[in-house]
Amino acid sequence: MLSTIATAAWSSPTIDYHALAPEIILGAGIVLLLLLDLFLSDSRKWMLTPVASFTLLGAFVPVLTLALSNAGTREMFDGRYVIDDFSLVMKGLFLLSGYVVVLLAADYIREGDYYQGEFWFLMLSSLMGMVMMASSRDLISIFVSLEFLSIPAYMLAAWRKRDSRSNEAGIKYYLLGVFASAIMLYGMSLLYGITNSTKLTEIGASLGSNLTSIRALAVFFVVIGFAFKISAVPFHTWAPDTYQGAPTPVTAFLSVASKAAGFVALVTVVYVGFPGSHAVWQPVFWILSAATMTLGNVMALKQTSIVRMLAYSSIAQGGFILMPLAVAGETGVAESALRAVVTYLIVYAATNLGVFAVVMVVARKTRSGEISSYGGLFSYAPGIATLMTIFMASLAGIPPFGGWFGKFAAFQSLVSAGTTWAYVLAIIGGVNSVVAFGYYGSILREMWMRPVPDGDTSPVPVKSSLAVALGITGIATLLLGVLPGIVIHFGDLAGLAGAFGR
Amino acid sequence: MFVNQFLILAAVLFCIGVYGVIARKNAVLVLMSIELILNSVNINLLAFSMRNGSLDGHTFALYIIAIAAAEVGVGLAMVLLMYRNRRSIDLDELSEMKG
Amino acid sequence: MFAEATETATEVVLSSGWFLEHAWVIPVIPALSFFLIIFFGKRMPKKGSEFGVASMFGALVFAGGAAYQWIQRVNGAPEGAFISPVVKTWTWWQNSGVSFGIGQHVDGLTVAILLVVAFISTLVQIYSLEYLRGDRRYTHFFASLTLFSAGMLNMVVAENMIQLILGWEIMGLCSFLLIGHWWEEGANSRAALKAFFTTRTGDIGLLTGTAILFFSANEWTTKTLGVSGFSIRGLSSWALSGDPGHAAITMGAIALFIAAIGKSGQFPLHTWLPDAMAGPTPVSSLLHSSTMVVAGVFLVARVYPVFFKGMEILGGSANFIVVIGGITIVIAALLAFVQTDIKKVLAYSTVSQLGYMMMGLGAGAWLPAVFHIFTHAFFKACLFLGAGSISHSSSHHSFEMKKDMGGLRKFMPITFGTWVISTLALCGVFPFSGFFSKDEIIDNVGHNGYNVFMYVGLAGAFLTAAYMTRATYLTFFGQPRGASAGEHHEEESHDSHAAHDDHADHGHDAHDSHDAHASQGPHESGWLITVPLIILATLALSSGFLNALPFGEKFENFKKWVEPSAEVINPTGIAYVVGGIGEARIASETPSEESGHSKSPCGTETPEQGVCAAPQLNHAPFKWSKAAMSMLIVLAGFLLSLFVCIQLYEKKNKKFVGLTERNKVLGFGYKLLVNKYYLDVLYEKIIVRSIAHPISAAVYWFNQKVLDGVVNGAGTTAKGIAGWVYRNIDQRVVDGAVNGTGSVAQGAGSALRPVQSGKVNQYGALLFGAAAIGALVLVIVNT
Amino acid sequence: MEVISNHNWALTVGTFLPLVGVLIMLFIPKAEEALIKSVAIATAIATLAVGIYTMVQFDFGNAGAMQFVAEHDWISVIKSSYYIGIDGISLPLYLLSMVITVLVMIYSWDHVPSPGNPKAFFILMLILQTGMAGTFIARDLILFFVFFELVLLPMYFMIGVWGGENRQYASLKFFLYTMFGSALMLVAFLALFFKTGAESFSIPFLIEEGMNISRTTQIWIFAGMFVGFAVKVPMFPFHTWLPDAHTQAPTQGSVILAAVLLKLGTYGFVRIAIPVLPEAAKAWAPYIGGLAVIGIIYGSLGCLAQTDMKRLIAFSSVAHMGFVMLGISTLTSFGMNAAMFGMVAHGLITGMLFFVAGSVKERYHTLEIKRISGMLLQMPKLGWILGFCAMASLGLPGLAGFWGEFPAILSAYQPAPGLSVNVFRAYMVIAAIGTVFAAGYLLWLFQRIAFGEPTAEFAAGHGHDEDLHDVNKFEWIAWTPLLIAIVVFGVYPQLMFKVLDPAVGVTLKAFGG
Repeated sequence: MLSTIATAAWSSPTIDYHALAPEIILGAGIVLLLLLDLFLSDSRKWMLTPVASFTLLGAFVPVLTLALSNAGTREMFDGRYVIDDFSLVMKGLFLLSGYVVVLLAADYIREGDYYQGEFWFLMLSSLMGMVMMASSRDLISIFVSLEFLSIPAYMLAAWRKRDSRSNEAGIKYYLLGVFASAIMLYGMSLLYGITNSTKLTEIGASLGSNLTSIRALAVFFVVIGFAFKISAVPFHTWAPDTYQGAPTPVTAFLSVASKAAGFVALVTVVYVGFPGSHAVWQPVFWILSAATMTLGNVMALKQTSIVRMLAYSSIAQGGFILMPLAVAGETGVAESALRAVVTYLIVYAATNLGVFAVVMVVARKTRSGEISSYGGLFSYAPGIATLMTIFMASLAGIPPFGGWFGKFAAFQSLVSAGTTWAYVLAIIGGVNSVVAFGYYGSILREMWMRPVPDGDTSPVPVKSSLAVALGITGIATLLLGVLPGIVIHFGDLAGLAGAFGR
Repeated sequence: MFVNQFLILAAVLFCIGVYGVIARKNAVLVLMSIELILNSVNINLLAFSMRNGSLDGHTFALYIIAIAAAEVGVGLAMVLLMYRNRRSIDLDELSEMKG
Repeated sequence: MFAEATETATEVVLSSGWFLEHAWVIPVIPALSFFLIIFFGKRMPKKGSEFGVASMFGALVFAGGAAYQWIQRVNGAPEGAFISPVVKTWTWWQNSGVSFGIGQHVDGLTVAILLVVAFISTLVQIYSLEYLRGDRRYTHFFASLTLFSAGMLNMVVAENMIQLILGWEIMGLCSFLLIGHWWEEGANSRAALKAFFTTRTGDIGLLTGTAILFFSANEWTTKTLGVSGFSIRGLSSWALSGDPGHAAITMGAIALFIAAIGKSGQFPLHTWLPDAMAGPTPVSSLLHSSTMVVAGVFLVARVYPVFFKGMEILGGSANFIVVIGGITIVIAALLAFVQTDIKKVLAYSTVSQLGYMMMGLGAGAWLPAVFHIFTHAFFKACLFLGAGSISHSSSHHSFEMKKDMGGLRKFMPITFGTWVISTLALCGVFPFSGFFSKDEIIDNVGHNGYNVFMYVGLAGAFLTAAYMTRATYLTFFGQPRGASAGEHHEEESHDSHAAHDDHADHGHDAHDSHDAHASQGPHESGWLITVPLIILATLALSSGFLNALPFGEKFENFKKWVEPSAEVINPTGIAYVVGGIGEARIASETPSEESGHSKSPCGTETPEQGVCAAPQLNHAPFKWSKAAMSMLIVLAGFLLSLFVCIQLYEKKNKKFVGLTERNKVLGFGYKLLVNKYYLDVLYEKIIVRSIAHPISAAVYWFNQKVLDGVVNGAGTTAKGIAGWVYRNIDQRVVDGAVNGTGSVAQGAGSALRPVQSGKVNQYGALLFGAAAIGALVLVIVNT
Repeated sequence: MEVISNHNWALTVGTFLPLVGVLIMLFIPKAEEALIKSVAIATAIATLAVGIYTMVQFDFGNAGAMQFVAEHDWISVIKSSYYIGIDGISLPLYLLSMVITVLVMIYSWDHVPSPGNPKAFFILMLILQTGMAGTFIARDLILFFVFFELVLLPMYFMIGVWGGENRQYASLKFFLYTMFGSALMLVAFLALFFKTGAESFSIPFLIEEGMNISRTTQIWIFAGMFVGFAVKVPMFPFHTWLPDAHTQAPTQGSVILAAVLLKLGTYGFVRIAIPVLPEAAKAWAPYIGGLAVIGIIYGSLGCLAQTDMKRLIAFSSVAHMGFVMLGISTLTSFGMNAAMFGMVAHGLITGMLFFVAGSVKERYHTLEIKRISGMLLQMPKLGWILGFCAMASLGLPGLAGFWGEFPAILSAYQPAPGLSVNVFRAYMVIAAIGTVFAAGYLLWLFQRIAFGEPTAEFAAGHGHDEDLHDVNKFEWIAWTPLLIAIVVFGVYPQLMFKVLDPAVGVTLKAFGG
């Protein structure tokens, strides 16, 4: 068998630097941060923040140029690393949400007495992993980028070293994450064994649509790995604890970016890797979706801490995003399902980041994470309260705020499948969207209809960076709701769905 | 060839690892159990790689080993942190947040 | 078929005139003045009453004009021919492409009733100027009164059912306002509520009936006459056209008749009427003479063909209408005996008279019934106003005959005189107006073969005479009692408005004037009251001669002018046709006076060509013998009652004392003397007590307890059910289900929280457990 | 459906003008209350002016046709476009919403309920206005849906913030009910979209295509819409949010809710559900009719059981909308006309009743029927207005209510071909009985509140005298138009039937209507 190695001719891979530009810029930024962190005196550590943010924006520029240069899909390493519209959109999403997270974190980090340098470093590395994930089309690269984005995330969660909760959050996230990826790896190993390849397209080709128990097992385990990332019930258990314990900006980061990354991986694997074996993953996604949104909503109803409630809410949202995947295998649905997922992710990112921005703004004043601390917010901070209202409405899917269109797209692809199961899931989704308002509404109720708990109605100070974050997310949410045409253009990508062409 | 024995071995290791993760309260032991799972994966990969006569398996295994090392590094660091904070590495004590 | 009809027809243009063409203005005048009163009344010197009186007078003039020109129209046409009504419509509303009109349908019946209504209303308003002077809601009163008349007038000119319903309901509303005029007292407003609610219950029939008839008739009427299925003319002709299916027309007629029962206080829905006496006396007089309660009768008379076919009148067997009418006559009349409130006596007498009208209509005696509406209006209005005059000037606003009246003939001669005349009219004594209408009804009922009901009618006549005598006696004869004797007694027996003007804005003068009355004792009322009385009494005496059969044909004007002939006419209905279709020529050649087999096919079989507007009816020839018989009956009732009254109220003190004393002290030899009184005792105890009291008391009990109970009970049970449904179904079940789901979700939340135990191992276990289960399932499925 | 599109800007302006006002108001400091109010009212009046211009330009001779039609791309990916237009059915409701908004705002000038904050209050009302108007002109299902939902939040806050004691429960209930309905409605829309070949959401197109869907499918799709609309109407048994919402809502909220929001549901039936899915409509009609008459009787019984004036009026809405739904369920243009008229009439009358209730509450600080009495003695004008509205509401001929009620009952005698005649005739009789109940509870209410002597606690000289003033300036301004409209439409209904009738005819093409 060594002969095989000997005979394997070496051909140096061609590298498309334009295509790799985002990763390169990001990498450079990471190194730069590391060095600056080493050499700058603490008094001038504040410079790290602008560096981080500009790195992200800088990395976003080539994404744009790539998008505008309609050279179609660029492949590297014989199709194991692909830059197509889909990956570009997702990269853009990651980078921008990363930028917003920087805005959220800026003051938080500067005021917390922890090392700024490593925070930015870790966050950017994690983003790096996500950006790579968007392009990976090979089990190995997917695995690598998954860990690349996860490991720094573990550390970010535990970033407040001396805070036992943060610590707990980190460890739980870490242990379960590793465990999940271990199971996923086992599945991958089986896949490799069956198909004798790690390249998704080849796997897809050789898997075909005929299933054996072992293939099903392999597919299932791989799916589980990502189901963990998107905290789908019953692999969600880490999420609430971690979100609650981790620093708020990190929570925002996890609940938006890393969830999105999980979905990207999932979609990639499913669309490119197992298009044929939808007999396995469709029911799996159906169950996951139903369970996720139901349990997420139901649990959220009982929460008193806003962050924890948001954790469950984001779990539930994950369930909604899963809905279209449960029918993606039906003929002709793949495209609209993909569109729905991407659309929903974009809308969700904008809204949820906005929510966390508000949470941070309010927390700065009330110094409390309890829902009750929002009492009477409208009476003394109408602006903030209105924004929060918009975000909550959007999460609840009420027109004309972004969320409704995300849900609409999801329902649309479900109904377009037209199967009984699809309708049933749609009904479940509908009922859940009503239940969801139970807790979103409870926040609205606090803000509008309840008295101020401690009678302190001094105006809420809003740091400039947070203000910018609020502005961006708020406008985005509104715009996406009123003119969803914009976002759908990004979501309208046939790139991956082509795998279903057969 | 004798792939199956390897696979069975791997499966056994996998199960042991899983058992460890679920049953052990000691953080370090849990870490080790996870390593066990990863190694079972490696065995799988190598076995398949041998059978299929392609190098991807080996490559994959190498990546896994490397990353596993990194993971364990982070993991141990966190456990250390935990020990600093609460003078214990019993996972059951990590239930401040629940519900 | 039009073609044939018209070519053989030689058309003669009927005379018409401005008033006739513009009869629709008559209801409009008071309607407008209603708004004038509402908006400007309070600012006017006479507090708005001038608008009311003026408008009613205007309406009267117009009605008079219309009546005159109608008579011209009739006289201008050959004998026995069909005089087409003057119909006008304007689009009122449209639906599914069809437009429905509002307008006027003027024929003999219309003008007759218009005239009466306008006339009585005018007098009542004049009367009220005095009667309600100083009332705190003087303006409101006149506003409602005017709108009320407007409603009735509109109903009378109505071209179609919807317009008729409009007037009908407006009357209902105003009756509510008027009866409850002194709403400070719960009793009054409850009475108002009861009146509205009872009539409204009848209206279920009106709505349903209209719906049934509309949809059954619309096609035919549109095709044949080019009018909608609401139109009066359309419905009448349709009913006789043979087009309607039996079920449809029967159901429609019954439904409509239920409405009539409610409005006209027929048994068993008459219970609201006596309570309606809670209103001011002018209101009672207007309601009960010519408007509200007559509406039901008018409805039946208006679309008579529908009932004629639907109820199979002249079908040989007794029908719904005639039965109800008969029962009502007797029931009401008996009730009148046990009343001590003079207005209630009159109220029941009204009910009983309405019974006559219904019975007449039910027995095919259309003309006498309508004529009775006409005459009854005058004498009944006169009686009510008389009662009002008494309470106003003598009994200090009490209507209690036994407590507060008696011997008033000396004090108020005019009132007394008019009262007596009207009473005689009511009793149907020759030659008072009642005789010519009521007797005709009875006569024709018998003539048309409803013998049983003829006797009912006679019995009614007997009772009428009796109770009226009793009332008259108690009021005007004997010794003054109570208030009439000038006593002041406790407030509650007062008529409400006196009690209430105390704290009224402009009520003080009024109050003084009342004290004045009381202090100076019983006296004749002012001219504003007496003049209307006199006028009405005159008419009560004379109006009968409009249709006085005994004096031969030239006295049968009312018949000539009002009764539509049963000609087969050109379907266009407007053009008047001489001859044309065979049967019709015969009919027009020999006037159909002498009763017997009908010569026009209308009503009996369906015309091959053309349409009928009215069924062929018979008319009983006048016979003095029959008249004499009924006269005797009336006389009997009168005398008997008088005798009893004297025994009861004049000599009652001596009676027992004398008897017992003589029994004790003297012996057997004085029995004859005793027997004299023994006869009294016999009469009283046996006859009066055993017949009048038990029966009528029983009926009264039945009335108060059962029927009243049903009406009131309906309300209470409805509320009971409502309460239960609301508490149990709405709040528990329906609402509970909703809130339930919410709590279920909440519960599930707390139930699931243990899953989130916070223990890493358990998380791990869950994670892998799920994975394992899933894997297992997949393996099993895929092998 | 033929289409006339000139002045096609009018509708867009009329719909979105309020939002411009909102933008302006956002920059006015909270303290400038008078300014805020005037700006808001000015906006509303301007909007109404546009609406009236629309009416003037409206081609009444052609009321059946879509007019002022405008169409632009919106969400091209899902084939949904910004497609608006107005016809005889929409016009009255479109105007009604504008008029009501103006009047409500004028009323609010000195009636801003606690906890004050007129800025937010007026802004919400303007947003509501946009949502309501938009719903009535939308010709695209998605657009319709967006507007339909747009009214939710403002009303939710109006009830929840400015409402009574139990406001939070009520507002949440209102919201959840409606949201549940609209979720299913959305699914139904989507199903419709795909069953008609996923080509367009435009209603006219769907009307052409809809009848090709297989019967069973239609029935299921209709079911989804039914829930969505029935909740809004509200029909028994989806009505329980209504009494709570009405009772707790501030006067302005109740008025808008009763006058316009309830109509969104019935309008949905008339505009979308029935014309698009004729087969299903036929299949559903008997059940809708049944629920309608149940609603009539049930609502009336509910009224009789109430001790709270406002709650009584709320329940009466259930009964009245029952008549409307009965008319619709006959699927005849006769009944449909009645229903449309009934909607507007109910809007005017019940809106007015809620105004009165609000003023009563403001004066007596209670709505407990048994605590109030003899209002006519203390506040004759208010009392008689209440009486007037009661009469109008119980369907007295000559007032607007009658023309919604009577023809609806009438139409039930002869439902569309294919529907069971006997069933509907039974409905007719029940409905007729319902009118008696209506008379019962309304007069009962009037008698106890207005008649009699004032109760001891409110009798003169018990400290309430300064509160118990009669109708004031703003109330007159706000109410007079409604009162006049009630009389005018009652006396000359042709004014509205003329507009409705042709449009209804077009709507019912599928039934040979």
